[in-house]
Amino acid sequence: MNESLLSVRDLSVTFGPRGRRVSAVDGVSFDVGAGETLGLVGESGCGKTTTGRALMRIVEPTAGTVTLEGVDLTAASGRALREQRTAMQMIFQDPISSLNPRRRARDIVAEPLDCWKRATGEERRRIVEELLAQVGIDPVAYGDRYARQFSGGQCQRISIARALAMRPKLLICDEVVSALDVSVQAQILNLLEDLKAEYGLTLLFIAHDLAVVKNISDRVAVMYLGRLCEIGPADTLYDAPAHPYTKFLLGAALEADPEAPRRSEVLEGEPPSPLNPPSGCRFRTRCPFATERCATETPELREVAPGHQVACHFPLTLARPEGAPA
Amino acid sequence: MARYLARRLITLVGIVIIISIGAFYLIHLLPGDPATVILGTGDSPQNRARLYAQLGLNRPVIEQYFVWMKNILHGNLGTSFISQVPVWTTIRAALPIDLEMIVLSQILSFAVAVPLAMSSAKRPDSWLDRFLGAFSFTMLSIPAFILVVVLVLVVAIKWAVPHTGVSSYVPLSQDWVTNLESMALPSIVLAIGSVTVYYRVLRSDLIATLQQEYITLARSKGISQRRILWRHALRPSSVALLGTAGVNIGGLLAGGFIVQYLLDIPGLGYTLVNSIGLSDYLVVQGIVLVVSIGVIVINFVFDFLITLVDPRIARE
Amino acid sequence: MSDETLLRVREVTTAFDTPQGRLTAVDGVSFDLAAHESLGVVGESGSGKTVLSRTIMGLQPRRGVAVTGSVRLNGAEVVGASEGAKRELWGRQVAMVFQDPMTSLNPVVKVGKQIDEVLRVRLGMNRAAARARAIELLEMVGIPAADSRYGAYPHSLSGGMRQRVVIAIALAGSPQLLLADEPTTGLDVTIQAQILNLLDEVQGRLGMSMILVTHDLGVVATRTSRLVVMYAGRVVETGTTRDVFARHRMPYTRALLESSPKVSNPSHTRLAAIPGRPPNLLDLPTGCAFAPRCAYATDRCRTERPVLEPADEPGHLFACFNPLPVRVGSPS
Amino acid sequence: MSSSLELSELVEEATETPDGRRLGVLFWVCVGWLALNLLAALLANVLPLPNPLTQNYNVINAGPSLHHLFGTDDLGRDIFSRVVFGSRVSIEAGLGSMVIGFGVGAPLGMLAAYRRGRLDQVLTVVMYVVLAFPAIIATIAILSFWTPRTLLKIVIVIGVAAIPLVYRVIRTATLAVATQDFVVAAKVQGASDTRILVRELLPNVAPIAVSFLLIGVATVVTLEGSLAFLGLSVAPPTPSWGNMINESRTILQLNPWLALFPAAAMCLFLLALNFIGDRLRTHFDVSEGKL
Repeated sequence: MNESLLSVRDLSVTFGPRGRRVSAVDGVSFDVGAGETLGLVGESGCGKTTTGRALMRIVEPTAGTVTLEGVDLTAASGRALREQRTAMQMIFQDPISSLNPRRRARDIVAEPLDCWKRATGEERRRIVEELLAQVGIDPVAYGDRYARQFSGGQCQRISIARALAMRPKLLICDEVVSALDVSVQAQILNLLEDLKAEYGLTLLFIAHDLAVVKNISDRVAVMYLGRLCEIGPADTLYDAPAHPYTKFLLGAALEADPEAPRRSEVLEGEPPSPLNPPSGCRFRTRCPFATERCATETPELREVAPGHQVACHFPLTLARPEGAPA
Repeated sequence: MARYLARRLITLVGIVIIISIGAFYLIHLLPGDPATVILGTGDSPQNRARLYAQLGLNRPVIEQYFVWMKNILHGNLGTSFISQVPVWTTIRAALPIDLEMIVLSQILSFAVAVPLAMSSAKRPDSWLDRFLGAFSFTMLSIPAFILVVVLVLVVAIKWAVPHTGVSSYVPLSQDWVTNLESMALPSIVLAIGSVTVYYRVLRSDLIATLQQEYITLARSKGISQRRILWRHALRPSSVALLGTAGVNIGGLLAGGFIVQYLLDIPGLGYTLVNSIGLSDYLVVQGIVLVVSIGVIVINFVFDFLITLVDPRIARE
Repeated sequence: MSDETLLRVREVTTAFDTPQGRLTAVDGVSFDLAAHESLGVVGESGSGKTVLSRTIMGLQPRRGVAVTGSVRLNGAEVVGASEGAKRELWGRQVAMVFQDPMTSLNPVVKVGKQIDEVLRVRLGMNRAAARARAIELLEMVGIPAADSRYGAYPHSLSGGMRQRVVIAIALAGSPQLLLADEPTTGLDVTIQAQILNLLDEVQGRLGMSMILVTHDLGVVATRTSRLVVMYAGRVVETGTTRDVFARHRMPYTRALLESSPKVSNPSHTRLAAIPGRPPNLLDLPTGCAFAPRCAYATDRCRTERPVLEPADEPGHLFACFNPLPVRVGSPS
Repeated sequence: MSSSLELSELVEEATETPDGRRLGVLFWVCVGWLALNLLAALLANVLPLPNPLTQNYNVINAGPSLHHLFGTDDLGRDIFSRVVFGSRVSIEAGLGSMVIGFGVGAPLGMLAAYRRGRLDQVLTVVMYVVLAFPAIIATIAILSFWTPRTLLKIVIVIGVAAIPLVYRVIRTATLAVATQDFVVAAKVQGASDTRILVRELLPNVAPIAVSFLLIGVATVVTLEGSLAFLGLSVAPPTPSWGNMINESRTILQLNPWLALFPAAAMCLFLLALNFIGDRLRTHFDVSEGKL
């Protein structure tokens, strides 16, 4: 792995009043190397979105540290915090609600520049037009349109342009393509890959769609009920999942191929309530391999292969005989 | 549900206490000596002495409040220094008239507004809907006092309907025919105001509800449109209606004075206006307190009705 | 028409009157559906797939809609039928599973009562029998503790559970045709798999026909025998699921297949994105609606509208002037 | 999604400007009428109108004529002039109290909805309690004993009573906007709270505020009229619509013009306010719902 740009240690977020406290994120740690894309995948309510927001401190973490290039982001406040935030940027799930409907595309993209008085007049105009052109929005024809006049895909492009205006080091993409049609989704994914190369970006790509996450990520982290289950290189993790949850998740993914085997192993039941999570391993209530130990002892992330960590007492890869097909 | 109600009940009590402080403290907010304000035209040395004894005006304000509160809890709102009648007696005579007026007008309003809103929502933009929309909008912009003036002119004078005065007012228990005759006009005036509001609120919510997916699902079961409207659409659409009705009925209790005053109905509002004219402070204070508490209780009742209609609300 | 044919759709066109003009959401769609068969209808937003499913049921809004053509369900014509006549079909012959389980259940009615309604109003059961049957249905769709869930309000159930309830409502009248409109779109992958398996299982068990409407080719790949691919309100390709996946001739079908990422592909596989955006139904081009986004479009495509013509395989049709050559092997 | 909702989506997808809906001719007629009223009230002193207080016993209870457009009252005063001057009381009371209500309630409502947390909790509880106190009764009680009565006092009492109502409406409206992603996006770019309130929230809340303000003015005009009936508004002989209608009651059959013109002026004024407010609300609500 490259030198890590972002380092997250024991990040926890809890919501709600006493007695009804929800532990949305519980002791999550990971690193993102400079120039790499980390995919964060999981089902709804697993805490992936909260993790992304806690990194930017839109949601205040209750514990843990977030370090970007050696600077502790959890310590800053006020103007310092606002200034630090510009090194990270975020793109959201709902492209329409991400843009203020009463502002023009041009001004939306210029907003970060105006905020920090980075550019004015001719320079501001040049930067904005360059950014818009780069994300595939013709600045001359569309620059003066209001946000509400754009389609979902176009809105997402404008959001990306806005996020790039401050030349951030890290881009957090939170379900950025899940509201889009397949054809538009592919356009945005390709655009992100291109911009990543051009700007030397580091990406944290949060999504529920396994195929999308694999497509864009170098490494993938899987979350379940507020905790990390497994983290590893995308191809290895998909070929040989070590955590039973990852295996079931992949088994449930639908392949657009009529010849694909119809996987019969379906994960039964539904995730338990985060209000009252199970003791020990949080997946144990639905895990067919769970034992006594899983209920009493919380599994920590440990390495099963170089760069591949899993939080399970009985990882699947170790249980298999050497050389078995993945 | 029980927890939600208990919480609401606690807030209710809290607000009543705060209101009682407000009603009590009103006198100290007004410029001038409280004794002069209270006695108004009934000023005399004896009255002054009695007032000081009754309220302990020379004692600290906080103590005065507790004396006052203690009296109220014993059903003693004081005795008017102008009419020499206990305030509670005056209020007890007037309150049933307000209640009757409100009950009559509300029965009438719901009976008219709900079917009208349904027929409008069934076919939005139909001629009926457009007509009702324009009509309700016009009625909404006519203040009650103008409506009363016009109605009195048309009904009471042109059609020679007996125009009962305060002196000829007969309680319901004595002679219900005469009573209803005199209550018809004020109830209709209040109902007209309520119908326009209820119709508009329910219509727009019904239209929104009828576009919901669960209505399409209900249709896809093959049940009749009538059943869909009454069983599936009305209940989820009536949350705002009930909220509005709670506020509106409270408003009728507090704002019915204009109709009562113009039509000579001796309810609370009429008494209030008269007492203001006589500067009978204790009666005004008593009515303010009773009406305030009434408004809060009505709101509480309607909040409760809303939780019955929509089980999701009590959960939040 | 063979007696095996349950549903016969011919030249169905659904147009809406909007303030901006006439919007043709479904344009001349024809297909047949045999008893016990499952058919997938695939398309992106604006392709008319949802409007088509509602037109088949006759469930469109009462005003501002013009439907022409013919939809025959078990011989009964749906297009132009009175609301009363359609009501006879709804619930008993055809039932629907809706897209969003969060909004398709009445929030103020207990879930048991919502199932009861079909049984009591349509099947004339008494209260006790309806209750017993409703609990049976809840068990059948895999709801644990069905007895106590009978009295639950929808808001206390998860999305997956609600969708099971919606399926139970649809099954209550033992329909012959089940229309599932994006039944798993808002659900998590593991729950999606559960619901799709459930639909599959009840369809087989009750011998129903099913139309599965979706934007996701993964949903229909292994669960339908035939496919209809729609674009801008028209059918652009149809055939057996295998033929459409492996031997598609219409460039849009290929684009749809290749633009969605696959779990089996290595990471950073470049996606074949379709340029442009889904068509504007109020302002469709004169020729092929896909022509502005198509790499193979010629002048003819831009002026003349292609009609469905047969491919080599039986039942496989496509609408394209410049069809793709048949590739050997599967597309992946 | 129901068919009709899906339809609106299709239409939106198909048309580049969903906001292209028109406000309609009637809307602009109402705006014009309102403008005319305001202008007349503003210029009443400059316009060639007879003095509204001058009594002329030669022409009492006269019907409309070229000389007296709306006729005269029982003291021979020109009704047209009194209607025009009387509008000042209504307009001043309506606008004045809304200036107080919005001046205090709107910023607090926006701040509470944006900041949330403790500030929001405290403010909302305080406003809830004030709101529970029936405003009409409180207004009457205070005005009846706070003598001598002036328009300023009426404006202050009604204005203060309006604060919690305005607070609640603005808070709800802001809340709907403040939870949108574009506000989070602004935060992420490092925008300051002031900048977010002014640049992102205000433009989206303002249309709702304006429509509510107009309906608020209409409510206050009605309330002021009611107060006049109780003798709690400005004292005669100063003309106000409420005073004029009240005075006319005793001689209604003798001179119906006396009631008709101020009543018509008031109703049309209210109708215009309500119509504009309502139209603006539906106009913006729809696009707000699509945010």
